[in-house]
Amino acid sequence: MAKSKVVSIDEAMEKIHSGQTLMVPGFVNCGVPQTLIAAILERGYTDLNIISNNTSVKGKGIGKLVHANRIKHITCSHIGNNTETVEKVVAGEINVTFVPQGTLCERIRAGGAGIGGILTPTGLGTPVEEGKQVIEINGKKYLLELPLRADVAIIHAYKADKIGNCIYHRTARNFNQIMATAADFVIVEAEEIVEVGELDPDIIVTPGCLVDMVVQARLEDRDE
Amino acid sequence: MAKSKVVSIDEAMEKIHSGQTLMVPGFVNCGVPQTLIAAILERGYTDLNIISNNTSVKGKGIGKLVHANRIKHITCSHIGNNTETVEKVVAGEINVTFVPQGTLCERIRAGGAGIGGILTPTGLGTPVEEGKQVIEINGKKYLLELPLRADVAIIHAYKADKIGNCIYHRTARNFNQIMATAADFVIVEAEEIVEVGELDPDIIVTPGCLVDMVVQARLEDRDE
Amino acid sequence: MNSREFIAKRTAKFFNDGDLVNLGIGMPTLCLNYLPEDVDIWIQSENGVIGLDGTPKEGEYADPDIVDASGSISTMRVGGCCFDSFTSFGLIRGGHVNVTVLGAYEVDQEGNLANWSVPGKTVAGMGGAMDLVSGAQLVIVMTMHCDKYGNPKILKKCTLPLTAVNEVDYIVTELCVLHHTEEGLVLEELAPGVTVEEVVSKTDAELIIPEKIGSME
Amino acid sequence: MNSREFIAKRTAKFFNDGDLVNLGIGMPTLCLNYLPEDVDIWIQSENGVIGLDGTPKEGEYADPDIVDASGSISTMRVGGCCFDSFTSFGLIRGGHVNVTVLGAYEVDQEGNLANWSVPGKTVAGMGGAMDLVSGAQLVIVMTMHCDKYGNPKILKKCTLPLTAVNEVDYIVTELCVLHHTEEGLVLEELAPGVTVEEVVSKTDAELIIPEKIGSME
Repeated sequence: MAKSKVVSIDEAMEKIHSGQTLMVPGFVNCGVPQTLIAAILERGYTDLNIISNNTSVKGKGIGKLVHANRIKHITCSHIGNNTETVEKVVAGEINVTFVPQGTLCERIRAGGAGIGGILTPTGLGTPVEEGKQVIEINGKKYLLELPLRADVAIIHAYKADKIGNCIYHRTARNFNQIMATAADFVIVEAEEIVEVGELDPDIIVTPGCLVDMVVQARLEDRDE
Repeated sequence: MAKSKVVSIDEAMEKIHSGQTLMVPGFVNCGVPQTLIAAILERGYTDLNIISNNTSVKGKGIGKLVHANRIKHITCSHIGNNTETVEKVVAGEINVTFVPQGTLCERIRAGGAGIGGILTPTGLGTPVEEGKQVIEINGKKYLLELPLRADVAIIHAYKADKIGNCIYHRTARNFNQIMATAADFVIVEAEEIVEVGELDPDIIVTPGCLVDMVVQARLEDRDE
Repeated sequence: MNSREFIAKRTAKFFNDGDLVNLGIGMPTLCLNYLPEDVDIWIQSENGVIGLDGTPKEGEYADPDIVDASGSISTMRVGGCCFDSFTSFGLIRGGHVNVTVLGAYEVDQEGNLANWSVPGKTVAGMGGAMDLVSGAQLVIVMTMHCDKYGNPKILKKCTLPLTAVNEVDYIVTELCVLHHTEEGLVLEELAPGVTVEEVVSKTDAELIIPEKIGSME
Repeated sequence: MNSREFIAKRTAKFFNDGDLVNLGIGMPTLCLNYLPEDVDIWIQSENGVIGLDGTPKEGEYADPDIVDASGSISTMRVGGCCFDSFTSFGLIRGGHVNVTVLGAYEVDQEGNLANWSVPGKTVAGMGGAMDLVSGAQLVIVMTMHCDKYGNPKILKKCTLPLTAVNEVDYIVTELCVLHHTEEGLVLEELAPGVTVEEVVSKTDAELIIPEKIGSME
């Protein structure tokens, strides 16, 4: 019988350290792993390198890490929804690397799928092109974009079974699935943890083999 | 209200012509669009360029097109399950280009997602490398693999709603989803056609926007 | 009808029945109020959804897991579906989105667009704009013809960091419709009461003036 | 226990509890009969499934939509899941498959494998073998030490078209276990009653013979 991957939040936090690179899903503040972020804050981890699409909104979700000065560098597509992130970036307190959102998706997926790089027209002739190799194929130019990986990915699932098979709810899926493929260690928080077998094999989005630990998400960590 | 895409098999067949490049999903003979293949045979279309993972087994599925000499060229990963395909390839009656299965997936998906090419270590130092650009990144070598597209993709769904949203059953999903993204025209045959709204938005695999026509799959076309 | 609404009404006429459309935040969403009769479109949002259907009505359940491109809670229509960001941008970059409508800081006669960065002023990031502009089949820029100081926004050459090169198809303003072709920017339509001279005087870009110019409605 | 079973039994000892394992068609599937106690593995098949569980038993429903890598109807265990081929090869190529076990036509001291093409004889195609060998964390080749004519299959250099370069980790035969390291092929274990001399005489590859050699069991 397959072993349960369900652990306490304390056990999960042993896998995170200051200075690590973390993948944190979420679009604005939807689909963000609120419980794991609260636990990271509580544990005092700092100097984090964050790979995320954005930084939620001021004081919420990933914005809590911004507010508490736990982030050294962010690789993301957008910070405009969080005025505090913008202030700290302008003040030089957080470094940021902007990546077009679709390219960010491709780079994370490449990191998780053993792809050495992908060619895209997105960003050609823009500041995104700087420092990158341009490859021409049949007269059409493309930027060569390289894979991204992280030490740990923290994931927010709607339901996870005890061996880590996950499903997501509506647009809360966003970056969760690809980030679960591209980190050395994957921690899932689930709104509901169910028995193995309760999820139809055809609707599982993240196979349990990608997941190392499952924790129960806490309702009190969820932003209103 | 959204318009129904459900048509007769005859209407769907108007979109196919001899000499076209067709994407045909299926792994051995699972997940193959049997009804659309039967209709193509009946219509007499020939000189087809097929992009498929393999050619089913002798006399079944894609093997019916092989048997009836309708195929000019196949791009696939494997023909070993169909002795008749092997014979015709050896006899020079069908041309074949072998692509590693994972690379085939990536190339089709690249064709459907606007990716100009992907870098993979698969095939390095093997006959697959011939004629391809080798790109070195941080001392590691990769093959540059280019996108594949087709004129028409014929898809087998478990259920489709009337506007083309599709779900698949178990391992019959295989190449269906990516092929539905990578052709100029997409025809779905569904075991069951349901009303719009009957499929949960979270479990839909192929969004209806990718699908041009939906036809009812016929039980009598299914290989036993 | 104010200028923004006038622009939205004209822009909505570009949509064909069944189109998958991505509308940028702000003015582009106004197009939904002016859909032509018999034109049913599907709204795609880059965060992974087809079939967004506006903010929840009073008393309707507001699901925090259904948000639009600005992160605001939205509803979905029957027949819509959800998927992950990777799939979403596969659709966008693969040319499966029929129309994308965006705002502009600047747009130029070469079809270049700048709408994400004003160095020294904002550091918002490009989000999905670069992907949308380089991936969608039809790229429509909706913008007031001049900025709030009266300076032209339609230029010979953009000065701000670009969103994409040579991707804009149409520019719709309160004065006119411009079509970016291989030959350059063609003045295709004029708003009622607007003259060619007025458009030319308020435009930095060189315009191609055809013999017959349509009327914006 | 015949030679094939003996090889399978030893190979199965490479599996750790919870491993995701891809077993090639034929001899590799025999490993399932020899799983160590307390080791529960998940079978991944490249056509898009985790949790394959053997052929349907008599009277059990045979679902034609659940097939294994040979296309034969199979069953799934509780907790397994299905996905498309693109996702499947993302798992394989992304290093998420812990172990892949395959047969060989030839394998050499540089860790090269040839198992898909014999020019002039077969034109089967490589299927997913190249992806599996270049992507999986641990690559184990199961093979009879010599071919049916008594010729060595473990060579200095493969002569057939390769499946992958420098990817093989272990070779398990009825005579021994060979470990491919940066230094070369190390003779790590001998089958009961087999001598170093016998292995060397039946092997074309150069072997590194350590002072202490384990016993295959």
